[in-house]
Amino acid sequence: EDSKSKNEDGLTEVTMVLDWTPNTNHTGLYVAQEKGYFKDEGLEVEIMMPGETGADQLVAAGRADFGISAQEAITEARVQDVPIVSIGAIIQHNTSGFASPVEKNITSPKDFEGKTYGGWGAPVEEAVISSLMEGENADINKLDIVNMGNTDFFTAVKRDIDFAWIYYAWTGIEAEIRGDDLNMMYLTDFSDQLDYYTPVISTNESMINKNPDTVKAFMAAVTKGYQFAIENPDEAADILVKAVPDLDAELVKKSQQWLATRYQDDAPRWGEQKEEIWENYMNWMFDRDLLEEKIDVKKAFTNEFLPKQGE
Amino acid sequence: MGALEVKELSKSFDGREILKDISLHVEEGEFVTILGPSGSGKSTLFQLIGGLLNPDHGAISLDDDNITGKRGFISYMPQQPALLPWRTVLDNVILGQELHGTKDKVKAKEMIQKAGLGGYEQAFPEELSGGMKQRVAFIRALLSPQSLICLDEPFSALDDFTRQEMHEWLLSIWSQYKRTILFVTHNIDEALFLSDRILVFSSNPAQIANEFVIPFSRPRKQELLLTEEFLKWKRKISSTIVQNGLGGESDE
Amino acid sequence: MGALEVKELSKSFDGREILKDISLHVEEGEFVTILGPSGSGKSTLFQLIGGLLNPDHGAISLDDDNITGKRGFISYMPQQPALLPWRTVLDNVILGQELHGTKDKVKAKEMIQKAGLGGYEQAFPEELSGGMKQRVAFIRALLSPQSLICLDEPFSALDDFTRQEMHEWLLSIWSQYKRTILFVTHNIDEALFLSDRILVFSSNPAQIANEFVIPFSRPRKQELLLTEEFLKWKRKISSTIVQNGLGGESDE
Amino acid sequence: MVKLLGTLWRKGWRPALVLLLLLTIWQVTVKVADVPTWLLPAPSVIVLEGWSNFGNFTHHLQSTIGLALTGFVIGCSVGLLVAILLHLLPGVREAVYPLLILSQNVPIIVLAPLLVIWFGFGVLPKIIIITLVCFFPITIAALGGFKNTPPEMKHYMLMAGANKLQLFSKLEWPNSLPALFSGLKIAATYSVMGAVISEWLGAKQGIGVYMTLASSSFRTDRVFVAIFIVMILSLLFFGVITLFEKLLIKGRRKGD
Amino acid sequence: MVKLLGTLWRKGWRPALVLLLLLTIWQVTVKVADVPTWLLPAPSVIVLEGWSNFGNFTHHLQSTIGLALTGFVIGCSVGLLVAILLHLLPGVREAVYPLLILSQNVPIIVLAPLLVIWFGFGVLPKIIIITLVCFFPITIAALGGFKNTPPEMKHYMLMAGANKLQLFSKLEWPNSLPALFSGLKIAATYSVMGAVISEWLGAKQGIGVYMTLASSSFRTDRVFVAIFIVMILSLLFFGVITLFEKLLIKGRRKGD
Ligand SMILES: Nc1ncnc2c1ncn2[C@@H]1O[C@H](COP(=O)(O)OP(=O)(O)OP(=O)(O)O)[C@@H](O)[C@H]1O
Ligand SMILES: Nc1ncnc2c1ncn2[C@@H]1O[C@H](COP(=O)(O)OP(=O)(O)OP(=O)(O)O)[C@@H](O)[C@H]1O
Ligand SMILES: [Mg+2]
Ligand SMILES: [Mg+2]
Repeated sequence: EDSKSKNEDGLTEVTMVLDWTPNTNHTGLYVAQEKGYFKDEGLEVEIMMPGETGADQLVAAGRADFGISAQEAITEARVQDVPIVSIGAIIQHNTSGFASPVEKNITSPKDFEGKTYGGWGAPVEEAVISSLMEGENADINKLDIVNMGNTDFFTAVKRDIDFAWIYYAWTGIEAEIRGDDLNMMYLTDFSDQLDYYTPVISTNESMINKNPDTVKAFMAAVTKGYQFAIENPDEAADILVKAVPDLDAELVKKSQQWLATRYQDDAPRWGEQKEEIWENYMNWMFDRDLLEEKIDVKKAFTNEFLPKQGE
Repeated sequence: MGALEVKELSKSFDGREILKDISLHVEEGEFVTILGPSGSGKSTLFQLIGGLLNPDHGAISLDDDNITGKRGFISYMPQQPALLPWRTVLDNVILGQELHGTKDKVKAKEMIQKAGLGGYEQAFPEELSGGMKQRVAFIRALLSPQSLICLDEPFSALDDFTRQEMHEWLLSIWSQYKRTILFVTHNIDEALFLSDRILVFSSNPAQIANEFVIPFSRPRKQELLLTEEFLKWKRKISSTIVQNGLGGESDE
Repeated sequence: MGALEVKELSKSFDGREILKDISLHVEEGEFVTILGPSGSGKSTLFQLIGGLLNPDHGAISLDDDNITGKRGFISYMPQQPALLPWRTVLDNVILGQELHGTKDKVKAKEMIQKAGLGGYEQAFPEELSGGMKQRVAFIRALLSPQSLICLDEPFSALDDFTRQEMHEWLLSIWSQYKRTILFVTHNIDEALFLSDRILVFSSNPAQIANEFVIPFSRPRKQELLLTEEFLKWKRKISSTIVQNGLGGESDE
Repeated sequence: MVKLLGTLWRKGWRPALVLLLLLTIWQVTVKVADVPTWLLPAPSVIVLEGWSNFGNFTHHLQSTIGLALTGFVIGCSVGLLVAILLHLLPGVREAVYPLLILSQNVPIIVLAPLLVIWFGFGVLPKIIIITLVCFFPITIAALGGFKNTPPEMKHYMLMAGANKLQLFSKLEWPNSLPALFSGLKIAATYSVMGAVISEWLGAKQGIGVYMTLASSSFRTDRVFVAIFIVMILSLLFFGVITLFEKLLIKGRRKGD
Repeated sequence: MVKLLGTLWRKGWRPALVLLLLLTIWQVTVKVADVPTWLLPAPSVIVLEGWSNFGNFTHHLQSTIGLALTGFVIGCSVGLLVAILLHLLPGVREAVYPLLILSQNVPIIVLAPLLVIWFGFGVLPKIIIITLVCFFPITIAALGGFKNTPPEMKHYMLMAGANKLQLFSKLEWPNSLPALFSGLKIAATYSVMGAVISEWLGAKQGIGVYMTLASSSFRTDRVFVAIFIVMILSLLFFGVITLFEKLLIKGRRKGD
């Protein structure tokens, strides 16, 4: 039924493109690779970094079969008829938030007033911050929003910038290692609407239509990979470092420990996504003029390729 | 081989007439010199004969073949030596042959020797003095396969000492090979010493003002220059030039 | 003003001796010509006098001031015209003055006129023929403020027609301004026609082989060239050159 | 002016035709193969988007132009100054020139974060980037031009008693102008690109910002609008420099 | 060979000294001001890290060198071919040359993601990028060299009956060699940077990948190791081309 070609070992070749450089969000993939879960499922997986390209376009264009994406990106992409679909949430809850060195004394959105936020220039940032600030009757106009491009968090807060939006699992842990104390405000602390899935695993519609078995096999292996990472964070970290030796081992290990409990969290199984979360966030974006039109969230994600429980 | 016939040639640049109704012929084996002031259009005439320019009027034929606007039928030595700096003297000298398929290095070396450049075969042009370069360019023209050689003031950069040597040498080579030569110069001595016939150019626009058949017997030796007879001829030609009002205003 | 004294000058390049023990002097207002074959070291001598090169031995003084290795004390006209292509004829001509602070455009225009370049004041060098460029370079040298002018074969690129005009013109200017002139040429006619004194260079290494004091009265006219007397002098100098074995092997 | 337009027309119609041809091929291919807009928008879509959205665009444009111009001017001044210094001090040139060339192998984008650390997020680091991008072609071109002075002219000037300053101002400097202008043309187009790149390091507006936003919201058509604008802008810069060149460089034969 | 080393030493000691001085200043400043390593590592730290980690590095290095070389060779071949074609077909040149220059205003970094989308992750889009980066300086240099043929030489060749091919092969081509080599030198250093940039577009190994990884795990020292390696590599490429130039170009006076 599948149209995917097989190589001489009888394995189906698929490519997986990351959203950034390899990090602990991706551990499950590397575990599945190292432990042979992919091979067991008849897959030969190549894991790629996207560079500047952005995984979503690559996946949509069929240049890669799977990718790492995020709910907001997929929502925006679907508005432009870009045919990508989320097939599994890597982390159940949003672990991102606004971080600042403790010296800056930013403990609530109220404190954003008179400060400088360093972002990457997307309208969604202003929308999120303004919704947080509205909640505390603070004035978004008193916040200076600066685009800091590719500058990393630690560099940015040394200069001009007071707080930035980070993933705690990576940048936050690095701060712990450095002994820099951070004030962290998770988005989930403020609004359920902002508890969207990030990151997620994505594929394109043509894969779903033409090679559903490959997608299923892939997700089966990936699930096992993340399961392993949940149960053996230290060993999983070693696997990631071994696969990508240029990463900082200490950071990976600590980050892995922090994430282990958060991959599945309160979900019935790893990777499960709920329609209401998709619906909520889409509405939130639409209400704030971040979307030109509403999308059919049922087409944006699916749980269909996750292994059945106990499978 | 090498009889040249130029008929009623005219050429203008940007509306300014440079050559007007030039008719001349050079017989096989003849040595004809065109004597004219600077800027009169001598090089332009050569460019027309060489096919680099197209005449406004008139026709050029070589051995009864119409060569108007066709290139490669004459051997040429330009005013500036135009040697290729990345080629040795030897390789420069055979360039004219190379363009037509045949290379004769032995003969080339022989000629280099005769031109007083023995030992410089493997030198590059930048190692030569201005005069030496000009001589190399001259050998290159002589070695080219075409029967008519057009020399555009080839010795103007040489000192008179060497120039005199080269004159004699040129005549000796020419007597051996009997090629047809059309020569351009503004030096009366040179014209008198070398030619069978001299055509004097007027300027603005250039026309042929006078023609002299030079009766000196060949072979000619340097001493000729210092004879009464030579001086008489020189006076004769000079006076024509003065009569024609050439010289002075020619460049205004 | 402008008396030059050169004492036992020697210069070698890469171990090859070019000039050996050259001693000469030029008196105030005198016109001295150095006659020598190509490559004998005439330009090198000028570069030494001009301070562009330093001699291995010997000294140069101008009006009793030692100018060995010092620049800017002579006015100079090079073998190649070396006009600045972005300057008009007028601006080129006053360059030598400009370097020493004074500009006299009126005089410059006058001289341009006299050199037969009237109307070309605002032309750029690329619009001029080779000969015209050389004339501009010559005017530039004449307009420079130094008292000694060194001319390095200034007319070698001119045709004999114009060259003759320039000779007369040069002499007339010189008689008006009485500047000291050191002239380099390989043309015997030119040397004879212009000079008070001729120094003949031998070559390899260059030494002063002969000295002739030329007795022709001034002002000199073109006709002089075609007189018996002139021819006699020419024979005399030619024979010295032949005696000295100059000319022929000079470039090997 | 009429003559200028004539030249433009005479030189321009051929490239314009080829360009039109290329665009047509692109348009037809996209339409026939039914390529989705987010993958490769048709030229018509790009032009339409650019046209209808131009109002939203002007402030980005202004910001980038301002940045590019400032950077260009500073970069060229610095470049010229460096070239002159290196030329007049041959000892320093020998020591520094190879390092200059070496420095060009540091990818600017890698350097950018460091610039931010040292100079913050304001205009300064952006100007520095454009300056870095612009100054090199100018320095190289100017140095080449100075050095390429025909030896016989240099000869004459020295014999005539020109001092170092006169030699430079009257000979080497005017002689280098054609080379300098080629350098300026390169620098002019680089400056636009440099401005766009510098905006990626953090800016509130500018074509670079517009591009990033367009890309992250899957508006490939807008990315192309930005690319087109960058090209047009570069072309304009190039044209202005060429105009200056025409006005300034006299008495030299142009190539055929 | 000994002569070559002599030249290298004679030309090299001054820049080397200045470089050493700069490094020393850097080292001392960092130590005295106690700048943290993640902000700006001291040269000693960088060298140490590079040294001790060299084993992990070789496969990145090999990959980048391979990529740069392939791209360079293809880019130069394409560049030369284009230059020759444009030169021999003046009509085409007039139509295409302005577009070529225009094309240089498309920021490669903007184009790169599109290339990956269109051509996938293989070597192809990377080679295309390096080719794009390399071919332009070659084309421009070669065209300039061809055109710069002294008119009197061209004159002679034509009068002597040289056809277009002979004119090209015996005159214009050898005449363009010095210009061509300057182009090659530029292209050579560009190719290394091009390779690094192309690796940012998705690659499994290479200095670009190493750099990104280092940067995202906050290892500034490793970023600098990568920068240093890129510089050394570019320098090597440059040196090799210069060597070829020395061997190939004869009979022309070198600049002072
Ligand atoms: N391609 C051209 N376009 C316009 N004018 C030209 C061109 N070639 C030559 N001329 C003009 O034609 C005239 C004759 O030039 P030509 O070079 O034939 O003179 P010439 O007799 O060879 O002079 P010389 O002895 O100085 O070499 C000159 O006035 C020159 O300016
Ligand atoms: N800078 C230099 N280095 C080495 N050799 C040189 C240098 N300048 C001149 N020569 C050599 O010195 C000799 C004399 O050269 P110079 O230019 O002085 O001759 P010249 O008498 O002016 O000849 P011409 O009449 O051809 O101009 C030549 O053999 C030349 O090769
Ligand atoms: Mg001529
Ligand atoms: Mg000389």
